[in-house]
Amino acid sequence: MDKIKVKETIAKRVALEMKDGDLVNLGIGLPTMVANFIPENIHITLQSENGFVGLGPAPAQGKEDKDLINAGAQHVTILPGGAFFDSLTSFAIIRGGHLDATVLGALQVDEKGNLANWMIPGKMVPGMGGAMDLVTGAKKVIVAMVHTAKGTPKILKECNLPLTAAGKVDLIVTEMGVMKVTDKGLLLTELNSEFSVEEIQKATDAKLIISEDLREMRSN
Amino acid sequence: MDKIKVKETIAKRVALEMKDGDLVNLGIGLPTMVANFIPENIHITLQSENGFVGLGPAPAQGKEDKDLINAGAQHVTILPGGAFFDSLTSFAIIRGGHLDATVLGALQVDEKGNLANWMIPGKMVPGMGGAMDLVTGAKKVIVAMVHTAKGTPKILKECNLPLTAAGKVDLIVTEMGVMKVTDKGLLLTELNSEFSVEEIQKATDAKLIISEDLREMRSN
Amino acid sequence: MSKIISKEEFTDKIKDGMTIMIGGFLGNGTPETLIDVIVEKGVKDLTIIANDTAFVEKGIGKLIVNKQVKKVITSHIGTNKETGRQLNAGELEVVLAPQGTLAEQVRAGGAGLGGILTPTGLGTIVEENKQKIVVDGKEYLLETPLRADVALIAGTKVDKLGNAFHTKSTRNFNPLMASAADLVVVEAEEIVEVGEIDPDVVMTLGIFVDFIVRSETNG
Amino acid sequence: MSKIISKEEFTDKIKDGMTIMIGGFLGNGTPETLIDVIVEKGVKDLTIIANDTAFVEKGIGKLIVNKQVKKVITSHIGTNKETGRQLNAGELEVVLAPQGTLAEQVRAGGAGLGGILTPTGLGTIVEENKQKIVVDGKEYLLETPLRADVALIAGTKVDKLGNAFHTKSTRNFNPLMASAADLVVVEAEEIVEVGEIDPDVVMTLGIFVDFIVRSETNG
Repeated sequence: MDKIKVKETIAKRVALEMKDGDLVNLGIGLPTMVANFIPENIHITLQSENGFVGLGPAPAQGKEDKDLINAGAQHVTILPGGAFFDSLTSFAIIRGGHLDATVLGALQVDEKGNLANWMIPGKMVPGMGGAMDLVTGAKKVIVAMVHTAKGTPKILKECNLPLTAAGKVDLIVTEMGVMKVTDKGLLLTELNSEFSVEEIQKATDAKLIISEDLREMRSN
Repeated sequence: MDKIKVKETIAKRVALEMKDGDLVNLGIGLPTMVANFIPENIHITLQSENGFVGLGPAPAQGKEDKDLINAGAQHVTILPGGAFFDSLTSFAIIRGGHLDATVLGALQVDEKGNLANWMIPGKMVPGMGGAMDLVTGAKKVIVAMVHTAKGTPKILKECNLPLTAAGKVDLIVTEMGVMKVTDKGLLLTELNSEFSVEEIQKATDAKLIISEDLREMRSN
Repeated sequence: MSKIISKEEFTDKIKDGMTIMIGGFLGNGTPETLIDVIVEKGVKDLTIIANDTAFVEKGIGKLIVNKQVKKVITSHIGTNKETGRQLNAGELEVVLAPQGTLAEQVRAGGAGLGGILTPTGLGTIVEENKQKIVVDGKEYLLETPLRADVALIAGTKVDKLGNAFHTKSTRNFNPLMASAADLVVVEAEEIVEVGEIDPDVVMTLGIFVDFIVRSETNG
Repeated sequence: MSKIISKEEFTDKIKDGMTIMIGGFLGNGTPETLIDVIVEKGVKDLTIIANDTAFVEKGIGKLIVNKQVKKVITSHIGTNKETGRQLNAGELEVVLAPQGTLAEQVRAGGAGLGGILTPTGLGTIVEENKQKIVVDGKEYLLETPLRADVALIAGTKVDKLGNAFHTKSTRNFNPLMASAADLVVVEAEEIVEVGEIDPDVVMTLGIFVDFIVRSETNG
């Protein structure tokens, strides 16, 4: 799969997790692509942690509003029925359990549902931004990412980078498959037919539990 | 002095404590009257704890707005430059030290600056409403009240009713005089010329320290 | 799926023993129609969380007079003599909280906080049975979150998604309570189309609101 | 007494070593003109409290690039590579806080709270050196208030008393920071007469604002 196909595969599968009426926060990058693949009969509301709900698509070129950006500093729009608020209210929504789901990328994620996505000590320290609150507060935490970092597993028995939150991840979606975080470990519930169980296990440091109902990775 | 004169004497004297630019909360009843006596060259802004600054006078009859009351459920107005907010912000202002002064009545006040004004156990329990926050948060706490309860002292060595706040009162203004709460006790700084030092002390349970600069109680 | 429901549909949602937050300050910005429905239905043993118990014939006061309330968490009951009578007669449990503390507790419940530290109430009976915590050499009381089964709020102008604008002094506890309950019903003085309220001036977020009932009172 | 001052008068208020809160989110809703004045004056050893350090050529980023900052308390520095460089070189102290925690800390500073209890950061390095408090069987981190000598905020429309309206996503930290500093200066895109902003839509209260400076940037 080429890079674009990989990302689309992941975004399409994550989109299927959305239920009608959900309030959702999508992280910068790949997670943002999820919005493009929401089924037509499903209406979700997107939250932008810099201060609004009703996040809409990018404006047409030349129609950018200098006073309206998303959390990635991109010019965006607000849909009818949306509302603006301050950062305090934004994180009351996030921390208070009002988000049905949050979708983020990861540097590492492990079989206990631990997530690391905000720093590599001594190398790269972007900061956690809103990620710690999002992962702590959202009802469902979905990690959407490429399965490995150029071959190096990112899905581990135990994260060794500083955590974003402990034990909060519910679901991991990669181009290879879908893994659910359970008390017993990571349950592989869907597998992309381009890969074998052996291949996905090889690309994964944690031991995968193979679901008895293992099915082909869905895209619609 | 008749009742109206007593109240006016107190309200006029309290008004002299206000400085230009002050943000002030006036309690229900007598304290509200202070607004009528603010010197012309002094501009203060009044806060209403139910949710606005810029509290104005009562509207003309027939001009009442059902959506605009003060904390005593009376119809009022808002002055230009005022602003409405929710109860959270209202008490952030109050608790956060943004009020220059608060003026309240008391059931009892004592020489340590303790105030009791919200309940008489077994008899009357109106509740503290916003009083505890006001007394805790305002930069200056002024008790404005009739000196005694029908002859029974209200200014005590020690309050025996449940406290509104401990050690927060700065100044006590009654129709008899003005008393400052100091580390050493209550300092009588001004005396209404209609009363003698003996009379005010007799009406007061706490021992008054008579200021070396004791002056006549001011009214303008 | 419209959020607008009838009074009858609203009736079905209120059950004996529920904990209900009700917006308003001395009856200003209070959902009078919703309260009337509850009075009519006559559900019992309610726990009410509200700034005050308003007046005998207005707002939350009507629920007290009708003896539907077993417990009230509030900052002030002095304007409703029936609340005081029931308290003294042992018929009603009253938990009094400083108004600013009550606002913080409701917000904490809606914002996922475990509590807040306030200096208000130190040295008074409010501190009884509460944890004291020292920060930077100063003592504070730990006040814990409040949540409810239902929040009933009043909106001046409400769009069909539940985004509400509260005019003047009617805002008070309404936006806070909308964030802190499992079910949120807004009584709308005026219902408008989605998009008719400027997104900059929405005060209660539609994302918090489950149902909208048209107000039948006016003032 | 007008609150409107010139850039020159503003310059005099900023001194070496001050702690300054600056509103904005990645440069959106940031007082660019005030920042430019500080860059020009060249004061040193500032502690900056802000959501992020924006970009090398925009917002707070300019103060970092000009090496005027000794410490920054923020949630994100990833968009400004110079912040990361100075951090790794030991030239700049960076205290990272979760964005929601940072907002609560600023608000606590302005609202007279001793702190708030949040679940965010539990089980991560954010919990280091912090008190853990159990409420109702759940663990929380105690996060303490932040205050500043000066808060610099940006307003879309500001009346002469300092009441400010912040449009769209420019609101972010601005109203919070205005409550939590000894001196508050708002940079106004447009200055209007008192009364021209509807009291229902004032977002930053004029009672918090000491001075108004006219913005010279646009976008």
